[in-house]
Amino acid sequence: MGAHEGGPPEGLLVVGVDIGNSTTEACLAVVAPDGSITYLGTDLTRTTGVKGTPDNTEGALKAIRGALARAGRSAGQVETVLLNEATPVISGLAMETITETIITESTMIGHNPTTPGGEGLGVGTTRSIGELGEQQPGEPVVCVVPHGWDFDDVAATLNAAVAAGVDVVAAILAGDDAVLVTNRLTRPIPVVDEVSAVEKVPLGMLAAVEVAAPGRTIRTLSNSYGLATVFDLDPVQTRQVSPVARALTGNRSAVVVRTPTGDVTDRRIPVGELVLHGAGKTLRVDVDAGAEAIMEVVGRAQPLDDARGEPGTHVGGMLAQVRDTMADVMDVAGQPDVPPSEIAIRDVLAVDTFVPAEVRGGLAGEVALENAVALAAMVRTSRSRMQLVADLVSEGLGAAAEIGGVEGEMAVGGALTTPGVDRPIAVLDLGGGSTDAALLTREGECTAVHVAGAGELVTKLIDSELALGDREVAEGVKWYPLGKVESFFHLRHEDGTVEFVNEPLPPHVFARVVVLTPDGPAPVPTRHGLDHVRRVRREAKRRVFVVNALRALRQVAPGGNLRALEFVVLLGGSALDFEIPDMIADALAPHGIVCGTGNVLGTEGPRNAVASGLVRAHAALVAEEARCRSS
Amino acid sequence: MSAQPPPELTAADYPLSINRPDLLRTPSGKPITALTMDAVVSGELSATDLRITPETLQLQAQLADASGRPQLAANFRRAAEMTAIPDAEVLAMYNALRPRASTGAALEEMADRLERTYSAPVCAALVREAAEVYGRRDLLARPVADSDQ
Amino acid sequence: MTTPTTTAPERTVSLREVGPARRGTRPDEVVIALSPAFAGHFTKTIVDVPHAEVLRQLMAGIEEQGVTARLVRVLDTADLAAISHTAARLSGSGISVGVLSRGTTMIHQKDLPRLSNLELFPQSPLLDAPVFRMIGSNAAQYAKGESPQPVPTRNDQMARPRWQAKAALLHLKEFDCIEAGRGPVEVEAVFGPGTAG
Amino acid sequence: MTTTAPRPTGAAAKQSLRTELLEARPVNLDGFVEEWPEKGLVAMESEFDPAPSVRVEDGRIVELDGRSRNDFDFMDTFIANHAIDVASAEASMAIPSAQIARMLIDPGVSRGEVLAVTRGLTPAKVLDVVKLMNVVEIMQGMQKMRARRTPANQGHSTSARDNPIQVAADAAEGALRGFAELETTLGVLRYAPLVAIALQVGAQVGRGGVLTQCALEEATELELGMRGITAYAETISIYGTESVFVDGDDTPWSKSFLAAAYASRGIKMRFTSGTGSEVQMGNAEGKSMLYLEIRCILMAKGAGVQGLQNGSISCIGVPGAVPGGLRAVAAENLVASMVDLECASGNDQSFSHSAMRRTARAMPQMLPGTDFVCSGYSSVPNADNMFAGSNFDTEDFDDWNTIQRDFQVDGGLRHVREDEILAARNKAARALQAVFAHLDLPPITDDEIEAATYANSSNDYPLRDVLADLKGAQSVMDREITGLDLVKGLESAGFHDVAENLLTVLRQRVSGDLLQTSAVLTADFTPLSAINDPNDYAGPGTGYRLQGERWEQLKKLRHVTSSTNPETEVG
Repeated sequence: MGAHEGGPPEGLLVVGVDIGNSTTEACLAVVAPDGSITYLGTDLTRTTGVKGTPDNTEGALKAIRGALARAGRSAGQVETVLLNEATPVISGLAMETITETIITESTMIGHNPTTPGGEGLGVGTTRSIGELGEQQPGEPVVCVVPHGWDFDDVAATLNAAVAAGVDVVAAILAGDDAVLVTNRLTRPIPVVDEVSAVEKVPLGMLAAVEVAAPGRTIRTLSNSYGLATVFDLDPVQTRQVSPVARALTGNRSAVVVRTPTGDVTDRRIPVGELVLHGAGKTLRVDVDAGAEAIMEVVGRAQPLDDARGEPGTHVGGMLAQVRDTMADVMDVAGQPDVPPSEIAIRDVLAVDTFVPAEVRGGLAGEVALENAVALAAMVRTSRSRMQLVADLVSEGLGAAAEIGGVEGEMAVGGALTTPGVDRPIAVLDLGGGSTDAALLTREGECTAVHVAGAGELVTKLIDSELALGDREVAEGVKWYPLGKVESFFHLRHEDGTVEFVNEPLPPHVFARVVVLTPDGPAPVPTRHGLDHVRRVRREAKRRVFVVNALRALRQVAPGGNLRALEFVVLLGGSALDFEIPDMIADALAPHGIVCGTGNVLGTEGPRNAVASGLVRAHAALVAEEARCRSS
Repeated sequence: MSAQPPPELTAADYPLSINRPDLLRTPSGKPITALTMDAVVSGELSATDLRITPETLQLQAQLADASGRPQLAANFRRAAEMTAIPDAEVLAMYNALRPRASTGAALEEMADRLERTYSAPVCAALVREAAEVYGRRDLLARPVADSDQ
Repeated sequence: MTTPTTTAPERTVSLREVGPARRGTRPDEVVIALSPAFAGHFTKTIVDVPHAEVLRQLMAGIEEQGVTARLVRVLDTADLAAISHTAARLSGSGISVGVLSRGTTMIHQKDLPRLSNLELFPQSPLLDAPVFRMIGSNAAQYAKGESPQPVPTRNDQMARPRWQAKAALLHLKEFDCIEAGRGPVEVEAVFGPGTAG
Repeated sequence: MTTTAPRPTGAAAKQSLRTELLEARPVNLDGFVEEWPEKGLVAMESEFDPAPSVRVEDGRIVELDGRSRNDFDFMDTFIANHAIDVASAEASMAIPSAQIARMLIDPGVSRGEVLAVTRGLTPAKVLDVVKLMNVVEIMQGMQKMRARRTPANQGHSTSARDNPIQVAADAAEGALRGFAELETTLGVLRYAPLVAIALQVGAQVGRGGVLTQCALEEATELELGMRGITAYAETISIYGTESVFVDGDDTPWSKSFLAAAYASRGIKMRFTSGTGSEVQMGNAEGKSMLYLEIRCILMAKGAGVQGLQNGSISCIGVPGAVPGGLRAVAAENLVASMVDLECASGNDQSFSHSAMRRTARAMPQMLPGTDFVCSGYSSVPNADNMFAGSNFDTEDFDDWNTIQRDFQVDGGLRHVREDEILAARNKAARALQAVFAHLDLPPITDDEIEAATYANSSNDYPLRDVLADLKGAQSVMDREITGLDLVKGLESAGFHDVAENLLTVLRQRVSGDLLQTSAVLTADFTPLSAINDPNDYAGPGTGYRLQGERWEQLKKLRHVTSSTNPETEVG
């Protein structure tokens, strides 16, 4: 890599150190008197403490020592350690569910059991199976079977009633017995089962039970006019039941009971206001208005000075906590307190999502996909403690340490070492908590922004939309491609290709949707198919990273015009993702932008940009001085 | 002091760490008294310094013999031989001794290797004895491994 | 609501041999394999769940999923893994459920090593009728290529003092019923009284 | 205490009120079975056990308990080749069993004199001897034959959530209360490196020199030991019949090789066996539980392993259900001691619903004293015990201490004042916090330290980020972290005393002193084993006596009314 073959390069040993939100990276190099650089090695470790605080010292020293050890150099030989000026960034996440589905008077059963029985539509009066014996022939009956009845007994009882002339047209069962019962009936009827709260089904009411053939969906009860026909409704009543029809759309089976005031409603839950200060204005928006409305208001309050949420709501709590955490980490003994006014929410990203939730008033654990808003927020302060970190590093290493440059500028400088790029160049650092952008114009001017929302928000969206309830699994879904284990000897990848294996796959992945981790397939505990999981994963990435890439680049682009950018280099952990770089590149392509994952120094991939940028900036100064001396 | 021939120990020498630290060395030849906190902090010690040496195991075998425990002493002598075998190979050899894991020839090969590569005749004898018993009790690997029926 | 007619007499079952067990060809079948003493020397599990009920619920779980159940009895071993694996290799779908007299149950698949399994329910004292139903249902779902959630296994630290010795005793008795050298036989379940009329 | 439903009461017959009351007693939730000697479902008195015999030709045992060498199974072969002293075998076997039994209880016969006889005995002869002894005689024998003079105890420190902070805090408390060894295991095995580190750090905070182990499959357990993250190993199982041994995928030779492997890395190790395991697995070959266990004990002896964990262990429900079962369990502990092995004597698994039976079960070990009275007293609540529950747990601490005081017996534990316990728990959590930070492992928060200080069970701790912890655990293995790294982390964070304690424990593996029979480390880091602390019991007034400073310690309880001022309590 260096020009000095055959002997140790001459010049001074410098280390660039980038303290990022999650990783600390070091770049070790020799800078010759003429400013030429020989790179000796890099290292990477986890950042200790919040970026920009004295706790960073430990991680910084570790990365420096790691790079020295790899290059076989000792701390005593180091001339200068160069640190980035990093502003502390803390991000937070919250989610508010903003809709709720309620069934009143046990009007409807629409939980879609996997194995209903029989086929067709049956309309009659609801009667308990225990009372069938007293039932007079003639009137059509929908039989309701409580818990504790054995399937053989149910079938025998129904057959006996039919034989006695009772017109049993359908049945509603508590247990998972529908196929078992219909297989034993002399006269086939539609049967809906697994109605866990069957004792709440109103008796003596007119009810309709519909079951479609396997692979089909119901036609009558999901159609408002079908309901009107079945229950003989007038136009006013038909209007009232239309939410019921909508709620049943797509089901293979359903029950509708006609009760005096039964209803299905989709209620909006007020979850309080978000108050945004910025651009000299104070704007308010209801969180339950949804992401689009929130982002529209955020846009009007740019640049954002601060945001607050309603106390007692998730969003309010999250915003307050992010602020408090920042205040805590900035509170260093012997240093002046940071005024609260400097600790403010500087960006908010709202994303529409949905949360599978049990329906209130449901009889069978019906689940509705309720609307929700996920919010990421970021607090940043201009007050950094990096000089303190530099002093501590200097003390710990026994070498001089200084602030060598500002993060964004250095990142751009490092990114410029990617083969094939030139000014104007923008970098996008895709991190865990925030997405950062910086632009270096042809003229050498640099601007940088941080926007809220990155990898952690993606994980949260995947976790809640797939109802995984397990962050580890959600992380796996985010990071690795999917597959379906079709036998012990083959699995189908998400692109449809089949891979055969020689060693049988482990039993716990048999027949499951899996993520293909480097350690082998790991099961995703979900009832959803591979395609659904894939869609959720890609949508989550799109809604966070593609949206944020555009948002951040617009903020640094001259005049907000993306066409003014030429090269965009992706950096950071999520730039290693197997699909995010392509998704961002696709979104930027229409603007005439070349976009790709960085390859810092031609070897480091999207890593080490800031650390090597620091070395480059330092070398430029050395070269400048050399020129001054010689002239 | 050079460690040959090993001294004749009696039960009164136990514990060696207290009564005879002069006899104890680490695999890199440091005296046990060199295992200090300062040495740890300065990075002079590596994990191998905390391993037991074959010489020390032979001393403990003497103590076991002196206190009437010949089987324990034999175990220590096998262990002394094994200090030379890398961790992974020790586990591999253990696995090879499981029932129906190795053919008679494979066990004989292992015994040879113990003798020739690691100068471990006592361990080799144990393996040969196992091979003989496994042969008699149908515990050698079968030519065609079919666990189906 | 009225209460169900729980006073129906307890169902019984006997197994009628219909010939040597054959390899199935239907991909929509699950083979249930019964141990030597199941519904013969013994009539109920370690916690007195009648074998008739174990079998009915396993079969019902399979039928409810639209899959067919076929029954075999394994005579030459009382080892659950061996019983289950034998059955898996007879099953047209490759899926089997093996059951010991004391209730211990396993779902197996033909391509797995014998000592492995898809789901194992080792704590026989904690298996009741609803669990057997779920086991049947899961086995059928595997046969259909679906991904059932594994049946939740339960644990009870105090099962040891109560059941460990009885389990050993039942195991020994089952061993006594082994007929060495006899291959698996196809059986038909003949259920006795109990169905309300 | 149990989720097991009460027995269904028969429908029809009318019962007396007293019977109803008796039916409701916890003891009736336990299971009991009749014997079936033909199948080995019998404790120790079976006509199907072989008669003792031995025949030596050309310095080789050619007949053992009625079987000639050609018919030996591998247990017979191994025992004949390695366990029995050929030179003295025929002479020892000629001594009538009753006389050997009397030697065991006769204070006038020293432990050494008994060992000179027992080293030549066959399994059937050993059985024949102990069959003559009632439980009081067995206890009397144990009092003399225990290898180490000073009795001790072992604790289990585990967490239902595998929470390392809990394990560290409970290990510190356990060490402070007196456990000389602490053992852990996992729910999620991948957590092992972090939990093993936590156990080691916590133990050295509570009392320097406590030895720790982490029960895992052989490869990982050995690796953690070799790295100095754990100090000893115990879960190396052996069985009394060839078929069950093979079912467990091992042989006496593979296990002997493994025993030497541990010693070659300077790691203390004992085997594990127990009555009931063979019949539980259906292959007792028609022999009594105790006969098969005696074969295990002699196999362990032959392998040259220094000690054995026995006392039925995880199969306690089997001997516990047959007549005379607990007498057999007491006898198996005695046999381990009378062939000169360290005995970690069970009492370590949930055994009974009845508190009275649980206590009684421990008396044959607690009263005479064994090398480790419990090979796992749960020093966490049983709900957190990942060994499926122990016979005693944290709720029983005060009862145990009171029984020690009542009988003036040393069961290895003591009452510790609340302030000392809180200080140790807090320090253990902080020390672990420092080690985690030093090793770049997922951070431990101050909230977690506060929780650890005052917690009872895993439910009292904030939830950990399991994903991050598991990644950290993997990195401990990948980065080849060793005990030395723990020492460095403790030292650099200012926990000098804890660092020194751990370094001293690590130094012990260079000396090999802990490899000798029944070795433990005292609070001043003296290795104490059967060599320098041999059991010298020779009747009343001799041997280990609970007296002096230790007795003063054990007189303390949570509440003792002061005799000088009865309005106050001493403590």
